[in-house]
Amino acid sequence: MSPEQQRILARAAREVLPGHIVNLGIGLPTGLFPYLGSDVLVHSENGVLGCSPRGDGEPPDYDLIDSGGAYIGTVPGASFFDSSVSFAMIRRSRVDITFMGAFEVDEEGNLANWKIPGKFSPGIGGAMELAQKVPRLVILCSHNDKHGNPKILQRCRLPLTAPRCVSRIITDKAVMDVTADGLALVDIAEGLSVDELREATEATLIIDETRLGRF
Amino acid sequence: MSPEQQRILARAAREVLPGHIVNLGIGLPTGLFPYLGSDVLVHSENGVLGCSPRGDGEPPDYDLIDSGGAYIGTVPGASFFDSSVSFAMIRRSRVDITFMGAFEVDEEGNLANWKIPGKFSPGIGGAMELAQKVPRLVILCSHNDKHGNPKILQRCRLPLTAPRCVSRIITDKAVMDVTADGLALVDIAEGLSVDELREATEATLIIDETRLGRF
Amino acid sequence: MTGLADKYTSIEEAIARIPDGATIMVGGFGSPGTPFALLEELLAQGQKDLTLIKNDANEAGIGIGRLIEAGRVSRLIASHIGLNRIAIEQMNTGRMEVDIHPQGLLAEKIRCASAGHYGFLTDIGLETEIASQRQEVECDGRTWAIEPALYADFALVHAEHADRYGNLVYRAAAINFNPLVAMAAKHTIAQSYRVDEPGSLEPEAVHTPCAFISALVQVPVESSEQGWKKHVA
Amino acid sequence: MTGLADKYTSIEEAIARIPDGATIMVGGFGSPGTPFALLEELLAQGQKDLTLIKNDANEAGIGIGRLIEAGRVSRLIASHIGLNRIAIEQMNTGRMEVDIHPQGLLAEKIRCASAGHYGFLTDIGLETEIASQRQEVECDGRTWAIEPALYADFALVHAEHADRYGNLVYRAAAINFNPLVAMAAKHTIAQSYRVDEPGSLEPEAVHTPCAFISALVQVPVESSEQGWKKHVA
Repeated sequence: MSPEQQRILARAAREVLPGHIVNLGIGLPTGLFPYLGSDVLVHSENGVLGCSPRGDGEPPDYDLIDSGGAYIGTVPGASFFDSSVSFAMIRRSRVDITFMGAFEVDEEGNLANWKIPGKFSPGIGGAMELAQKVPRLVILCSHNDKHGNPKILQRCRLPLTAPRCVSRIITDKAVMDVTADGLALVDIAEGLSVDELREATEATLIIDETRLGRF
Repeated sequence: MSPEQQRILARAAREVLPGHIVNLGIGLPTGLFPYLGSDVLVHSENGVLGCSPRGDGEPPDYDLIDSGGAYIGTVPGASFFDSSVSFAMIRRSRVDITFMGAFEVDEEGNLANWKIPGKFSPGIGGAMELAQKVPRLVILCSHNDKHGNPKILQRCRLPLTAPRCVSRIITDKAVMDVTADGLALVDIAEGLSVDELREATEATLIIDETRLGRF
Repeated sequence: MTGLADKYTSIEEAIARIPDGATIMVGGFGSPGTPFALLEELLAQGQKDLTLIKNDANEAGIGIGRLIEAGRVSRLIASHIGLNRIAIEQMNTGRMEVDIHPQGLLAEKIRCASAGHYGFLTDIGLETEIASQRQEVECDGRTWAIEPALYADFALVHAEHADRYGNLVYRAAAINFNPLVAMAAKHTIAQSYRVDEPGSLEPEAVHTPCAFISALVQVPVESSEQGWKKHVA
Repeated sequence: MTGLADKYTSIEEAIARIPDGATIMVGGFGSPGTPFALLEELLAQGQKDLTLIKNDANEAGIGIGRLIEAGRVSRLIASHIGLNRIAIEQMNTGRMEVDIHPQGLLAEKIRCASAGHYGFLTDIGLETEIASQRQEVECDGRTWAIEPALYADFALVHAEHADRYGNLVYRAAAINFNPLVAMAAKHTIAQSYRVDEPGSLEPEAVHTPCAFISALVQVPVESSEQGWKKHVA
């Protein structure tokens, strides 16, 4: 894992409060596991509440994976249930917070992370319902794609996962909140200037330099 | 229990085949319990598959009643489940046969057994869905009400439980099948003449005296 | 947000969250599964103008029957109230409004709320008296009745065994509507005869995962005795 | 109608009931809960032109992946097929028709069939690309998408433990879609590692009551090894 990713995860872990039920999307969000405290339960769409990472050297339980397909373990107080109950939990907002990756996020909090027409369309999975119904959706992604293009846009161009669903975006460069007025900068990465950040971002950022945190 | 009721029950028991899943309505149908073989499972709407009568002198299990409120027992292979699963069983016709009482039944197989406007309307319970969805609905009732009025009618006058739902009617006087042409007499009670039966019945009966059984 | 085990609380505190005018789902089919202790506390605390959603009205003198007799229930949504003559009397005199649904549709309307949908499309009850009360829609050339989901502010449920996070296991025919109402209401208050540490329940045997539970109280087995003894069967 | 325990049969006999052109729901989320032995028998017997309904396409070389590679699947209804490159290839070349639904809606569409309804009304996916494919209806001043139930001729499920009547208990994350498809299909064929006499399962712990099972076969634990070993994670 790169230092940038570790920075994102360390910052993201502060979003999770005691008693929270947390869903970790495939990819970077799954890396949050070791950062979480013990008084949270991790939900997985395939029907597990109370996921834990598999212990070092433990043999896999072949009946026990998370929604990304990784063999996992469980904590005391875990439960297993069918997929309809799992999504009842999601649709009735019993999952308090979810972390997801993104292809694109925009100033309105619209999210695109499931399809690139003509190039990538493996399916939707649980993303659409998690994005639409979990009260707090935090996006964890690189600020720019591998070609350096901004991922934080004025308006998403790819098919949406859900409209107006994102609460907060945490990238290697910044922490931003979706507000009624647009994207408000909360924290900026150590060593980065506000101008450099603006340069790397398509979306207009609302910036109050007197209240800016570093991470 | 009166000899007429015993006659109805003994005849009704012949409707149940090995492997059947059976639902017994409140009242007379519950009396079928001792007549059933061991290779059937009795379903109760409140969430039991595999009901048995409570053993003589056994203390009641306070968590275990049938849908009529009687304390019951269970057979090996029984299962307990929630009310939505119980009615999924009914609506998808996994319950093979159900027995119910009736206020009125008619030539089309319409059934009225839940409401007498202004006099009796305690609710619907599971009757509507059982009547509409169980493949074989057998009505067990007295042929006439306590004033001697016929209950087997040309057309039901009371609010329907379900239209065109009855397969067979077993009374103290006759066994009748609902057919495309109307009510066909199958069996007639010992000692009763066809004319006496016609007299006691409002519905027109299709009668082939050469093929009539006695019970 | 408080800790996972902090929902384990006193019965007074749990029931005090319910205001006048609340809509409350209640588990149980007849006596089994009825949360008698929670209902007694609700009676004692005095909340009024309640809308109750339960399969039945229990019987006169027990369970929600006692709330009805005390004049605290302005509306009851149920499937069958035939075992409670006082509920029938209040319905007939207009003292209490009563909405009756077929039992399986009542279960589905509650379950539909747990899934977060608006409603479902059914053919149950077409060509009967209940059809006239429902919006209909045409799909694939047939007519279907729209049954809206039933949502509620609170649910009261009875479990046999729980852990301190609020994972619940029910027993025998006391399951009935309990897992459904537990998932459908905004705040679910559970009573359990036994409450143990997390890890004491088989994860596959949990009927209601703790995510759906807002408050959990332990009650003595004797708290159900009143219901058992008066039950007519 | 045969006896209650007569559904316990051989895998050859159970799968031989499936004709060409059948619509088959398959339990499992990834490898856990996938009925590998039943799928191998289906591959061996040669039924073709199948419509499969499963959360995913397993992975290349295992489970329904093998039926897809053998050209036996003309249509797949799923939520995500990203772990099976051959399924994606067949989708892209048009060899296999693929319908994608959000995972929770897929689960609900299947559950809705188990309840015997036409469909349900949801707000999931409004204002997204999937909205254009759905009939909508106005209720209480808001727009809702109609999601029709998904029915099927057959379901194939994997259980950990069963009794001879076909009562099923699943294990851990192998529960997933199994109880849903088991109740939704017209004929459900179950495989189980362990099959015991009726009475050997706790009645409250049964996930799928035997009323929903048409055929039951016992399979060795080793029959899943192929899936386990090839699973990428």
